[in-house]
Amino acid sequence: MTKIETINNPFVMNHPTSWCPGCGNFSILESINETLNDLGLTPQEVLMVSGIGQAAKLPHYIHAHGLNSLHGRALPVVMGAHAANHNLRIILTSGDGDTYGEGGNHFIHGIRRNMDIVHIVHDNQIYGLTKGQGSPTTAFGQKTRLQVDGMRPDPLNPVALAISMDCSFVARSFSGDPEHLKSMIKAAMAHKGYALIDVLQPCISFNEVNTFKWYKERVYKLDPSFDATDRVKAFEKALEFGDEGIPMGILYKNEKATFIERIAHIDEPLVYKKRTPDDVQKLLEQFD
Amino acid sequence: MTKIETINNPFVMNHPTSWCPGCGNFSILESINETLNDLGLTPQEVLMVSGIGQAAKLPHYIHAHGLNSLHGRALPVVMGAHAANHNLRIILTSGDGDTYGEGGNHFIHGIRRNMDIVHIVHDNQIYGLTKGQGSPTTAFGQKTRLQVDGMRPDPLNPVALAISMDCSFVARSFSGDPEHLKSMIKAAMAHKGYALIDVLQPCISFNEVNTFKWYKERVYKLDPSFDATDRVKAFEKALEFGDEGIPMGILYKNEKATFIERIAHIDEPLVYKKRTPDDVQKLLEQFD
Amino acid sequence: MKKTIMIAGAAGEGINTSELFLERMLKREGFFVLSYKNYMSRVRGGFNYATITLGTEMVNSCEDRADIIIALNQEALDKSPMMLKKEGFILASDQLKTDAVEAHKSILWIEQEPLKAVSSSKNAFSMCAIGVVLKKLGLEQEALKGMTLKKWSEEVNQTNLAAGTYGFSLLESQIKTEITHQKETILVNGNQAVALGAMASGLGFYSAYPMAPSTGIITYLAAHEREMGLIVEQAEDEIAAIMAAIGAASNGVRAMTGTSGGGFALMVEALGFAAVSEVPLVVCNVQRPGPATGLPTRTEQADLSFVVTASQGEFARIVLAPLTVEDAFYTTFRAFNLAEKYQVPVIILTDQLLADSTQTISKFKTSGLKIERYLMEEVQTHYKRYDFDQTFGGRKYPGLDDQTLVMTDSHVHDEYGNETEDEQMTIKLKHKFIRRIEGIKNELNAPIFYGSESYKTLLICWGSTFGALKDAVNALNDQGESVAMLAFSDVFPIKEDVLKVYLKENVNVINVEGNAFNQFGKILRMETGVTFTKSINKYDGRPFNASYIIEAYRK
Amino acid sequence: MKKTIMIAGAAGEGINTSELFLERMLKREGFFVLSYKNYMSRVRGGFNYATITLGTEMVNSCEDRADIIIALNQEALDKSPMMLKKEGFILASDQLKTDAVEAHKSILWIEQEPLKAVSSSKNAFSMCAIGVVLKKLGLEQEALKGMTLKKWSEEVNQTNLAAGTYGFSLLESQIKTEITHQKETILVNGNQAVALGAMASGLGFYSAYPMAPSTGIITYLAAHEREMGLIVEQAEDEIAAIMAAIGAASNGVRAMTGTSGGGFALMVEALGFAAVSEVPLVVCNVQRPGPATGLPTRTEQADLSFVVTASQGEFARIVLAPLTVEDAFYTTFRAFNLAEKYQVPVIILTDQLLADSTQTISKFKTSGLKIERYLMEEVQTHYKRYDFDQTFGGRKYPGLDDQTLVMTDSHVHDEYGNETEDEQMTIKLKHKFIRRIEGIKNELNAPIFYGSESYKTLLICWGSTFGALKDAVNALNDQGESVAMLAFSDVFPIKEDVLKVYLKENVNVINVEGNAFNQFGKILRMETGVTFTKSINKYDGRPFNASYIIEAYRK
Ligand SMILES: Cc1ncc(C[n+]2csc(CCOP(=O)(O)OP(=O)(O)O)c2C)c(N)n1
Ligand SMILES: Cc1ncc(C[n+]2csc(CCOP(=O)(O)OP(=O)(O)O)c2C)c(N)n1
Ligand code: SF4
Ligand code: SF4
Ligand SMILES: [Mg+2]
Ligand SMILES: [Mg+2]
Repeated sequence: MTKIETINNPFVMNHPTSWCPGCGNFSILESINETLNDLGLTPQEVLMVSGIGQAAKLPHYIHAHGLNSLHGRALPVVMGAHAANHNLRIILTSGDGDTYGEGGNHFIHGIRRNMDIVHIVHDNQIYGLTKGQGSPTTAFGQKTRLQVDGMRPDPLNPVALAISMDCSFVARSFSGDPEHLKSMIKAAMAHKGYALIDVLQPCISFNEVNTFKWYKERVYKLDPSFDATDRVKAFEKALEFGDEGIPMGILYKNEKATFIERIAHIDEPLVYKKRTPDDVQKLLEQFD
Repeated sequence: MTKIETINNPFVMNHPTSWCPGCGNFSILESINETLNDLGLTPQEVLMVSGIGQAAKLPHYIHAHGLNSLHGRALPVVMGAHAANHNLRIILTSGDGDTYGEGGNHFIHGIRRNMDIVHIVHDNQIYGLTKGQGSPTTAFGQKTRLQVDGMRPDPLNPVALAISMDCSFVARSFSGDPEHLKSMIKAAMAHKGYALIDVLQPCISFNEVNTFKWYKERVYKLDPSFDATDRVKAFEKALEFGDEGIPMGILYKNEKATFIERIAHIDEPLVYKKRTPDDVQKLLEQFD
Repeated sequence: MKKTIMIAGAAGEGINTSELFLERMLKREGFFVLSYKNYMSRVRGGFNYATITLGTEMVNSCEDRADIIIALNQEALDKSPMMLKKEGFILASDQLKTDAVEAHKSILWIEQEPLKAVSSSKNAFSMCAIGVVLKKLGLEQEALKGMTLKKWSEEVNQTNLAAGTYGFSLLESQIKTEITHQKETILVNGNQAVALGAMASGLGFYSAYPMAPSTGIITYLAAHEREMGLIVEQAEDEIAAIMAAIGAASNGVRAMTGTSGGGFALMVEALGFAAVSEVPLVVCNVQRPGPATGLPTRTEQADLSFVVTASQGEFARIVLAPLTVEDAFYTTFRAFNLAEKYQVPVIILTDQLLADSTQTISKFKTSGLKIERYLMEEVQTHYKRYDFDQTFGGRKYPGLDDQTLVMTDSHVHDEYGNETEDEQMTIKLKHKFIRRIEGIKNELNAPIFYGSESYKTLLICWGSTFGALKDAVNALNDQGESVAMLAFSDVFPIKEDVLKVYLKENVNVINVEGNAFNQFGKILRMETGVTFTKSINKYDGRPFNASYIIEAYRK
Repeated sequence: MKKTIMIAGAAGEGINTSELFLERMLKREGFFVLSYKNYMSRVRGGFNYATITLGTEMVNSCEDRADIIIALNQEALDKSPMMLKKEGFILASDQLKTDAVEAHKSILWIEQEPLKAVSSSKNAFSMCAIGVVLKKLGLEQEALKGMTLKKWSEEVNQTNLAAGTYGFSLLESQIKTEITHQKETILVNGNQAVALGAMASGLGFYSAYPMAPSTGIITYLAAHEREMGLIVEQAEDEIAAIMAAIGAASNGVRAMTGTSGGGFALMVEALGFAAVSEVPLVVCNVQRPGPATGLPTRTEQADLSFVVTASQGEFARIVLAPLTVEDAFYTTFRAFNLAEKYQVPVIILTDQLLADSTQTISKFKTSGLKIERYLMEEVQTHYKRYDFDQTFGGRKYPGLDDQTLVMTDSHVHDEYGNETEDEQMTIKLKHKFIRRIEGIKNELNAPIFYGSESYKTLLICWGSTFGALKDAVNALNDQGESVAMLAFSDVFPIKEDVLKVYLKENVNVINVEGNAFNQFGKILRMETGVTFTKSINKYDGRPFNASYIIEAYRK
């Protein structure tokens, strides 16, 4: 990223963030900004949606339409927004707690609908905004500000879960490798259907285990020969996490009809349809 | 099942049910009754918990402790009950809509805790009590009373999902094969940890596709040589559903520390611990 | 003339079909009807019944005793005498005849053998009974034509018709009732009226999770999704349902969700989100008795206090409780304009009584209705989505023009939607909400006054209690009392002086509500200071009827 | 004597540690302190401050202007003059010295060079400032010993202490304040007091989902889980949190959940479940400003109307709003006994002010407290879990004996817990709830009266507004007014005659609440018919203080 690109990028906002200096969130924000600009989109074509959390503040920091909703509820709000106007390019950007914790039910059922959106999860394996409780992805036994004796439940593996739900695009990236991250966002934007990118993101304030260094030492790029269309192989790969290495890249891809394509009668976005009270007259005849 | 067994079984209740004659629920009820009796348990040792739905009425039809909670919320209520008194044998019995729909978030996070309970899902692939809407397991394209043009989202595969969450015991059975079902319940009761049994159950009133015959023609028992400890193989097997056949049996098993075992300081059930107001005096010294 | 026909039996024995045929035939012959379903929360079995009350004028409320009962099984037969009017009679199969009941004079036994000879229908008895009823009411045989369903085969329809014709022949011909044919009427239930009102108002998106007694709304909308160009989505839970509606509404589409108490409870956080993000949202709560699972298929008016204050913090909202099936259409229509004008959540509060009441009413007039959107048309380079000076209107959504950017936010925010913790903005937001509430109070409909102008007693009701109370007021005044009623469809917010013009010295004020806690009475006391001298309540899960009110009044 | 010290800067600059050290040292020296955190919803940066108000008697409320401000950065320094009392002074690093501020007489510049020479601590400035403050307040150097944390290394503690000692040497010796040493006091905040009250009452299970400002409760409990033999569980969401608490409570363990507004909203359906299934449940809602996400780390009293009617249908509940940190302990203790006696949900309503206020108070006395369980000890072969005649007590849970079977149910049910749709049972259930409410009304605490016996004005408050109002009442009476106050900790249900004895002719009634909608005032009007002549409100996200109330009173 050079300064010149930033200056000419209409998505870049000069709004101070409330993130901690050095947080992985900055690089995710920049990667989104750049990718959107590279794709030649205008801010008016893009709707940034989030829940609540540190990650979820992102829509306030980017010059586009924004929808900062409730903790855990970004996916259903996206469903309505997408149904209303599928011409908008929707990027959902939120935290691991938001998406997999409070929002877990919407996550699994959101996948089933295959909306044509990009979902970027800032996975810092911790609750940041609430100051350091374990999240669904925090490792078993890891000590936190709340779990002083260590996490008791097993962690959730979001990419394995998504593959089990036959999510149409499942990728993993790392905020510490912006080039890779941008390539994933670009691929997700190009993908027709629900594209999940779980982005490993160090939280310098509350996660002392999963640091930049910890991730850096473990992530590796998937071999170009990796077949992302084989669901079982993808599942097997998705299980890799931790000291055995963390694969980055597109783990799984299965193109199928999108949410809007599954609704046979919808062509132009709902929001453009003209309606009048008289429209119901034809229905009233059936009540004779 | 012979009459004599029924008469001597303390779990059997002579309460009329509100299920439709011919419904698959009856055989699930009987299988539970018999298994509990076969295991030599008394009604006082057993707590039956459910959400809301046709399946969820089951605790009212069995002579044991009962807890008929809210739609979708049986798993968290079980968490509290189990934490309070882990001497009770808890069987959670509820519908597919209840468990995988409204209760989806509790389902994935419940698995992470590995409570030592048996969870029987009456999977009729439909919402019964509310008269025939599609459930999370209803097939894509299937027409229902609500989805008159067919289901639009992809169905959720509960056993694949559970395996992706590393659920410690994942089985499938069929209400039309009570012997198999009983063997699964018995194995689940013997298993230490969270044991999920997804039971295919024809709903004669609202599901015209997944009938007794439909299931009967497709289910087959897993080969005895099947290795249920291989997570990737289990996942692959779990994906089988429909015309290609539906495997029945224990798909996956991974013994690991249970919810209570993970709490190092808990030995006797919480409910038996004596407490007095003076207990906090030692803490007050820290506020000087 | 007012008569009530009851069809009683188990779920799955054809009560619904018989009711449908009968009410349709009666309506087509020019009668006004009002039918109501009284059913248990189960799919088969149990004891259920439908009542059809018919008259030559608009029927306001159902009766709890019938002139004719069609008893479909033994339990129904056993319970029938208690539910029968003095002069009424029961239709039952002769196979239910026992020594105990044989003596009962008011039973007309339908012989199964000859019936079977003319019809092989599994519903032969109920179809035959319909024939008897039609003859009894003095209709022509022609009317039996309504006894068909398109989705059934020609054969089934024929054998049903044969049973009906046989029944029609069983009685001597009866004296014909004089009825003026009602051309412009429709036969519609409360859930359908809400759905139709929403569509008339330009509904584009509806998301919901199934829950009795609100499921009828989504079922009706889904059946017409294609025809009307809607998206109707079954959500994974109620939280998703309301959030999706907010997502659609914030992007310019009129959107709604519907549910019943427990589902509404799950929507409470999102309700506050709609309020603070100023997204016009319409939520229909079809009340059933609580708490918790309560009585899933019964009726009660006990969610009012709850919906009036639901969600943390303070904001403007509107609560509308349609009085009748007809009102449900117009009120729902109005709800969307109000929501979009003030950018507030509007809650429509109906109940199982209204939802499951099918009524003959005037065909909805759409020519006078206008969809008003209160949008800001001009392009804005720095759009003040949350301008603190705007009490209503001025809304833009993404895509309304190709320049403006729109920020929708759930925090306390500045006028642009940026989150803020500033004291002054926090205060300004409150003041905006308070101004909105004042605006809304002045815009909402005043209560309907009905009854004796020289009333000594003023009965106050809200929502679906209207019909029964109206019949009770008529009856009481006929019996020499001097009573009047005030019916509120617009129940919140309430003007402090709303009752002032109606309160006179020596006038007793009685609140009539389908709950035990006098919820609306308390709200009126809170907002107006008026205290009630007496309350008439019903809280057994069953709807009010006129005779119950009259009795309670006299006590 | 009453002085306020303010520590201002960005999140992450050590405000919390300085506050902790200072309040602990002051407390140990025998001062009464009350500290409060005023912080933004972010992890680093922004503008935050803590105030510590100290006195030789119990400190009831914080002041909004300080005698001493420790300014940790430029922004803090710039804002300091506005927050300073007339005679106050500011401590700042000489590196912030500019021409503009140099002239300001009330700033004491701390020179960084000599300080760095004695201490390498990254907190050297704030530690040094603490030393200055202690000297200024006339304490002995000994007091500096409190400037250590066990979790820090010896080295860090030493270098901090060096900075403190250096600061102590900067001023001339000051006149010593006369203080009577308070032996039996503790220094505790509102969240801790709630947690301690719960544990004193025999809490066994606590489940919650993190949410400011309630997180302190679970954090404190989790830290003592092992020691106290509890199970403390972070749930996947608030619905799970409350359902788990119900699951534990229904199996005989005292259980609780805690949250803030948005989380409480998600618990609403379950609240009704606890009620109808008659499971004793305690829920603490630590209020923050709404609607929706609102102001996550600020304070408001705007959830009262909501929690009083939350959930569909009608049932008995209790709402308690502790007045002070001390009261939070005893009220929480009481909550569990009440919940178990009446088998109803009890909601404890605190707020960020109370949660984040650390106060010197008398050590909690546990000797007089008794855990009362109201259980039924006899074995029952057919246990009537829901005996309609039982207003309180009579509860059994699975495992209490080895014979009885217990059915817990969410529907309308018969006395055994079997679901029913019977009219009479439906009515009986309502009547039981109504009897309970009457019982509860008679058992709850009357409001606390304080002030002039010959009052012309009666100020009514609830919950945490108590402290500021008490100080305001004292000040007003000192200034020659005749005012008194009534403080409600037991806010719902309310007896109709609760105000009767306090209302006299020519007495003005003013409600004082931290909200804009006069929520408690409206509840009082609804329940008692009393209307207010004036209201004093605060709704900018910040707490009341005495001077604000006095000013509003005089307006
Ligand atoms: C209903 C509700 N519950 C809880 C919260 C409090 N809360 C805000 S953000 C958050 C978790 C943040 O974690 P994550 O989603 O991982 O985001 P991060 O801050 O780590 O980026 C929680 C629990 C809330 N705002 N709303
Ligand atoms: C919060 C809430 N939402 C909706 C309902 C209505 N409801 C009751 S049961 C049910 C679904 C039943 O389906 P399933 O769980 O599959 O059970 P089945 O009846 O098929 O056995 C629904 C939606 C409810 N009781 N509570
Ligand atoms: S708390 Fe963690 S995730 Fe949040 S901004 Fe700071 S470093 Fe980033
Ligand atoms: S509706 Fe279906 S699932 Fe329910 S009892 Fe009837 S057949 Fe069984
Ligand atoms: Mg996180
Ligand atoms: Mg089902």
